[in-house]
Amino acid sequence: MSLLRYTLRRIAQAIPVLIGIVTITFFLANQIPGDPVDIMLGPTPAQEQVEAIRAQYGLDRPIHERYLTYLAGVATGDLGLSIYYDRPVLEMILLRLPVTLLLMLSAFAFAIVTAIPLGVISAKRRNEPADHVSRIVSLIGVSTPSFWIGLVLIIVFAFHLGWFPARGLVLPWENPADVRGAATQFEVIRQSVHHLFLPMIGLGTLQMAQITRIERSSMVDSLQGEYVKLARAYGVPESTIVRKHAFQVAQLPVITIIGLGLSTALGGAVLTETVFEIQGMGRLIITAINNQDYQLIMGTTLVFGFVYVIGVIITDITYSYLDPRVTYGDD
Amino acid sequence: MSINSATSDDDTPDGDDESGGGPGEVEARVGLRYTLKQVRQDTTARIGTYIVGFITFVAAFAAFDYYVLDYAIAEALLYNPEADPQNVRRLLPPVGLENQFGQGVIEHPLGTDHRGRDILSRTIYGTRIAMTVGFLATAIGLGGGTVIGAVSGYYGGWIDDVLQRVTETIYAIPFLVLVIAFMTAFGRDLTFAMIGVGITAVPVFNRLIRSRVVSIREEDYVEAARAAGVKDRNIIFRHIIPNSFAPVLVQATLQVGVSILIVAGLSFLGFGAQPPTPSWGQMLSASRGYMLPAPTFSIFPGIAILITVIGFNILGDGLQDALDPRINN
Amino acid sequence: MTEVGPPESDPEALLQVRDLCKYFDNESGLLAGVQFDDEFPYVSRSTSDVRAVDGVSFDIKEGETLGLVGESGCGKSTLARTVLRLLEPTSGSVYFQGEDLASLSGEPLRRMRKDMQMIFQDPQSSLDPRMKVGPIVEEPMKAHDMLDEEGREARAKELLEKVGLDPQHYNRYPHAFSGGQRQRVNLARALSVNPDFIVCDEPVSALDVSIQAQVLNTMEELQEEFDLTYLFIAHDLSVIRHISDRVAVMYLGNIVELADKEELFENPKHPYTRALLDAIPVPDPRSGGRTALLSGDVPSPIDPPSGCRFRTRCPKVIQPDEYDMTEEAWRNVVTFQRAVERRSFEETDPDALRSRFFDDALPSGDAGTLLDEALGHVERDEFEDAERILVERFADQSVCATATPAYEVPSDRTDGRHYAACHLRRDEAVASAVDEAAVGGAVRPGAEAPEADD
Amino acid sequence: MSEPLLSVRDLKTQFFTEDGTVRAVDGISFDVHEGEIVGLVGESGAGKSVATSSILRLVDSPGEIVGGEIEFKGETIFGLEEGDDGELRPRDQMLTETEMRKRIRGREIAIIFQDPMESLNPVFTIGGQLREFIEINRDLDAGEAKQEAIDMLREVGIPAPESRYDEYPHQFSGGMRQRVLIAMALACQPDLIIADEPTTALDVTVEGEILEMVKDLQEKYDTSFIWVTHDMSVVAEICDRVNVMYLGEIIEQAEVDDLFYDTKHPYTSALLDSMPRPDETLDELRPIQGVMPEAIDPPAGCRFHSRCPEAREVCREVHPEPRDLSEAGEAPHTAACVKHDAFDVGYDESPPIETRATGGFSAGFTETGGEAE
Repeated sequence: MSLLRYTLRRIAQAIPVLIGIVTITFFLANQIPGDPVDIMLGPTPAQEQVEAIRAQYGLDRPIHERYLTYLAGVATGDLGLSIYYDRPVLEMILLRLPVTLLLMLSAFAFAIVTAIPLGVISAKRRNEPADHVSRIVSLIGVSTPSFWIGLVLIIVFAFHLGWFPARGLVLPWENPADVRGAATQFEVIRQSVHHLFLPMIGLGTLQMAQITRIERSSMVDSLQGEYVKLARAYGVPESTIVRKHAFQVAQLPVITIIGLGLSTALGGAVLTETVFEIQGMGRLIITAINNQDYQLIMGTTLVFGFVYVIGVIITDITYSYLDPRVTYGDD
Repeated sequence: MSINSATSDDDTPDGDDESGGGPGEVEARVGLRYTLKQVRQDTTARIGTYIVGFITFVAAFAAFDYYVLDYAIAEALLYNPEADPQNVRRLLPPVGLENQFGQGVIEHPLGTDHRGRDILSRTIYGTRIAMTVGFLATAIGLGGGTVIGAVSGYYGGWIDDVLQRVTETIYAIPFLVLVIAFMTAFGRDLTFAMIGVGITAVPVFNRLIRSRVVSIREEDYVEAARAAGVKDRNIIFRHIIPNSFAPVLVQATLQVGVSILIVAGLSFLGFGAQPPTPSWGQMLSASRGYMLPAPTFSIFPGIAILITVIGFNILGDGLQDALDPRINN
Repeated sequence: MTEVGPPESDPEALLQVRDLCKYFDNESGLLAGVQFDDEFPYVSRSTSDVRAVDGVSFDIKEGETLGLVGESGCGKSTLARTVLRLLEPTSGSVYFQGEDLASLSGEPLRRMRKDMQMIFQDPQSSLDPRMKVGPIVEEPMKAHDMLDEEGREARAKELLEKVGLDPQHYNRYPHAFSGGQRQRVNLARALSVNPDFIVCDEPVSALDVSIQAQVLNTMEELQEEFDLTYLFIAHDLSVIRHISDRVAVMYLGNIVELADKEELFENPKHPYTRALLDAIPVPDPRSGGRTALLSGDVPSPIDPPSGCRFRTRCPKVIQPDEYDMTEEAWRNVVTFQRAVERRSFEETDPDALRSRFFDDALPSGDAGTLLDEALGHVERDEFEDAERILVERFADQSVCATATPAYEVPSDRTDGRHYAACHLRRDEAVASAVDEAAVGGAVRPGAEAPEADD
Repeated sequence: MSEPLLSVRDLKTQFFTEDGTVRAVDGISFDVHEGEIVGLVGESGAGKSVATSSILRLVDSPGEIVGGEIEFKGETIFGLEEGDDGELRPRDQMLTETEMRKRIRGREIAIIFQDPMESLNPVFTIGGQLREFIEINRDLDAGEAKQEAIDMLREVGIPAPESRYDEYPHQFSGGMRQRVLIAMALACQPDLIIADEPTTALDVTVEGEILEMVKDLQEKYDTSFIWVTHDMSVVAEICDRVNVMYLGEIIEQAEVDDLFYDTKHPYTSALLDSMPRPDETLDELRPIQGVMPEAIDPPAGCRFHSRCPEAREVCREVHPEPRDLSEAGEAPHTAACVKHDAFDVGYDESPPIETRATGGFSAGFTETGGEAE
């Protein structure tokens, strides 16, 4: 099966999950106590005004009808109207999503770049000091709340040392005219990196720790494989064995873990955005909840789910690319 | 959080003490007594046991004081601002340090918060919430996941398909987002935080148990039992569940830590234990406004979370080493 | 196959297997069978059943041992599990004590299991590592409400002694036993409910030779003492020869030959049996080694060859009636055809190939013309076209491809019946279940042979 | 006879486990001459595989070679001497780890492992793996190595080697993978190939094909083999000389015909007697009673005495070193059994002992952990 077919198949398999996400989201949002109309119109609205608004947002129709309408809307890219912002939900999401994606990508980049060497060294030097250090670091990493890391980073590096800004984010592609203190695009990018640094570490530490742990145990297993013995018996230098023979096989579970870690990281993004006051998807969903803007709640929850599913598909495809056996007898 | 479950799924434990393939080693590797013996022998597992034991003791103390004595001990030992509203000392640093609000005092070894409450006592009382939520959420996840995973794995077919699609969907929404949406819908207090976190743990245990059941179902001894005419129910209870015990125990231990982390995050966002009930996440949330003048306010609740979760993680890792899933090889 | 095969249709037989099939769906999951194609209609649903057991029939008489031998992947373990109804058959019947197991399920099936037991290949994994030996042996008795607690314990101890273990070991865990001893525990468990019939799935192949012999001897003693009937599966013909009364040889989901042991070993009638016998190593440096080895891989059970399944590797595949080649010329054609299929040579020069493959005998006439055409394709590096000509015009025209063989031949050595699924036995057969139309159809070129377009 | 290619003297390899020292290989000596196939036969747990990995100095921790000499073509693969402080230390001539890797492993001594499914790396193509080993051990460039790899694949009977070169291990059957491993070994043009139970996992028909092929190729390339197996039939078919191992020791050593027709050690005869025969129907098998004891706690005296039908009191006390029992002019035939007159320890006068051979099945438990829960 070609990679293209595999991709299509994975996407097809994801469709029921996506519909499931819409369903869960819709019914959860419908459980929300209180009426959004109350919030919009204040404590004593006129009856006809209420009905007009309810009709406008389709709240007067039975729930199953609204569900089908919503499902159809999602399929065509219509996520409804945000009551709080008074703008289409999709528009708000498209505004905020790049921020969160940037944060996520940099966090994972940081995690992968640091974790893989750490894990490999740890496995290679098993039970030596380097291994102990790496294991303690990763143990602390998986045991620390990401928002607390954020707070500590702010206290130390922003307030105390003043190296990095404590809040906000600049997108690298923003117009220099809109960014304070930036004349050129390069300076925008520089500012962006500057702003991104602390949140990236805050969000990425957990992933880094998790990837290090799995990389280590996976490399330990791989280094004990028969094929490694064979390579040794044929005089392959130890460094090549680690870098090539053992490494590539060992990355397969790592990829799976990265895919699963997306879920944690997306949740972590909500916290990190709160800590660093970054206006991304995480803040958007909190704002939506605090204002009972349930179209926006549904929209953001949905998009979080979709982003995760797409991430998992991407990791699956990467996996199938690295493991020749997948195209053969998958499932 | 799935990471740990996947670790056991893939049979890639952090095995540290492989015997290296010396010929012909056989050893008794079954039973509860064996588990305890292994835990005693494994240094990591022992340290984990000590930490978890200590935290549990602290939590029990706090619970006793709260439910039985109505904070009598806390008030006797530590200063409570509400008892003396005239003389509130806010945002004091720990003893031995100094900040713009004054000098640390021995009555408040770790300083005071923005309302003048003692940080040490609030951190101690936060343990109660954390442990309760951690254990109960894990229990909910374990219960739900075991039932779904066992049924799904043993019967297979369409039952399996339907159940797996449903849990997959739950899994597809990032945990924290799902719990937030859930709590928005049903209620923002601790009970729903617990249930919500428990629900997110269902897919984790489901996956683990299902994969265990599927692989054990293929084991010859299960087939032998079937061939001998043993009833399905007895096969599940006599063979499958006892043989799934070790990885589930490991996962449950790790999951307690994970649940504590998620609940702390929820409290930080304002979901979960409502003030004035002391919880770590909520303390950290409150500390955000005072990070510049009183940074130590943010430090101690975080360290409490860190130590607690490390305790469970170390215990889980130690158990995993001690009860190597490759025992059947 | 219903007229002659099974070789016996003894209504008294303890077990009668009739036309049993077990196909596995190659893929699993809700959407797993859906394939995406690059061309319209883009999506198709594939059916890629693995035909692990495909139309097997045999009887087992009370008190005998039927040996079932075949290479790995031939479907023998699947057959064992399907006979015991651990797997649900795709079609066919298994009559045991007058009941069709294939139509039973649930509680009635579970009750039947009291009389039929199984012994597994892997002595390690067939005992629950978390159960003591005593409860393991008692478990089947418990399941069938035999005896009371004390009675079961007494019986378990007695059985442990019977199979050659110390009854004191009742309280030990399986890991404390060696492989051979675990297999004895397995025996004790199987015997606990006093069954009539035991399926033994490679019970000694995981054991060291010296231990194999111990366990085999015990199994024979127990058979005598408890009046057991065995279906004994193995890949090792030496073991089969030692333990069996009759032997069935399996290849790619089919039984190709079934006869009394002496008859089968001394007078094999199927080329596959012959090849297997020739391939067994003899522990004797003066035996001269093995001869006439098979070449090529076993075809995929997803799409097995038409007619005789062994024909793609058979050294004696029959010349299609439409040609009139000498035997040597035909053998050369077959060798060449298989070499082309396997792409096992590099040369493309027709003359070189002629001298390499057809040195002693070159086909003439129609066959010669076709061969020249194929050689021409090879010369132009069009291996696929060459392969198509050779396969379609030669291999697929053979009676071996157009008709499924099923013959009963007279026994030389014993009174038993001798079933051989090979068209070479057409003339000596005393009975046959071959579709004569298919055999005849192959004679006339261009005639529609329904099985031939597989 | 000419200088042996490989000479192993009194090799001892031990595993240091929590439960004690496992003496997996306990003082074995044998030679391999140029162009011969030497069998190393024994049941599982006899120490065959440890012996072969010791030759390449690839014993995994916690195992360690603790004594003996291994000489290969005049070079010292392993050898100890007593230092000034009385401690044993590696001799100066002993090859360093780097020299072992660069000069011996693959280049001079290649190995074929038992499990063809696990020995090939699942994520690299067959050709890529083959080419890499050829490049390392033959000093060829990538293009030449690839050509050599394809030629070698054809040589071992892989159909359409050009296209299969780019396929992955999972696309090969077990027999085909084992051919690939044989191609790998031959392609490096070593003087010695260690084949560690290479056909055990295969069907008889495939095994037959592979043995035939190895015999042909061995003649063609004149490579020596150490053929490790538990199967006497394979020994009979392929080996020139045979070493029979029991519990870490070589108990009999002879040319193959002598071993089968002039068997000198009771273990070897018992092994031969216990096998069912494909070519004749035997009424009853004569198994070896009991199981092989653990190498962690071998029996005193002759290690086989606990299962030996010919054991006498003296066997419990005297540990026999192998001795050459051949007549003058015959090929050497050593055996370690005191029943032969050459040992002269009073076997004939010694009373027979009750052994597991007569004690039934109940004996012979592995000793570890039986009572634990």
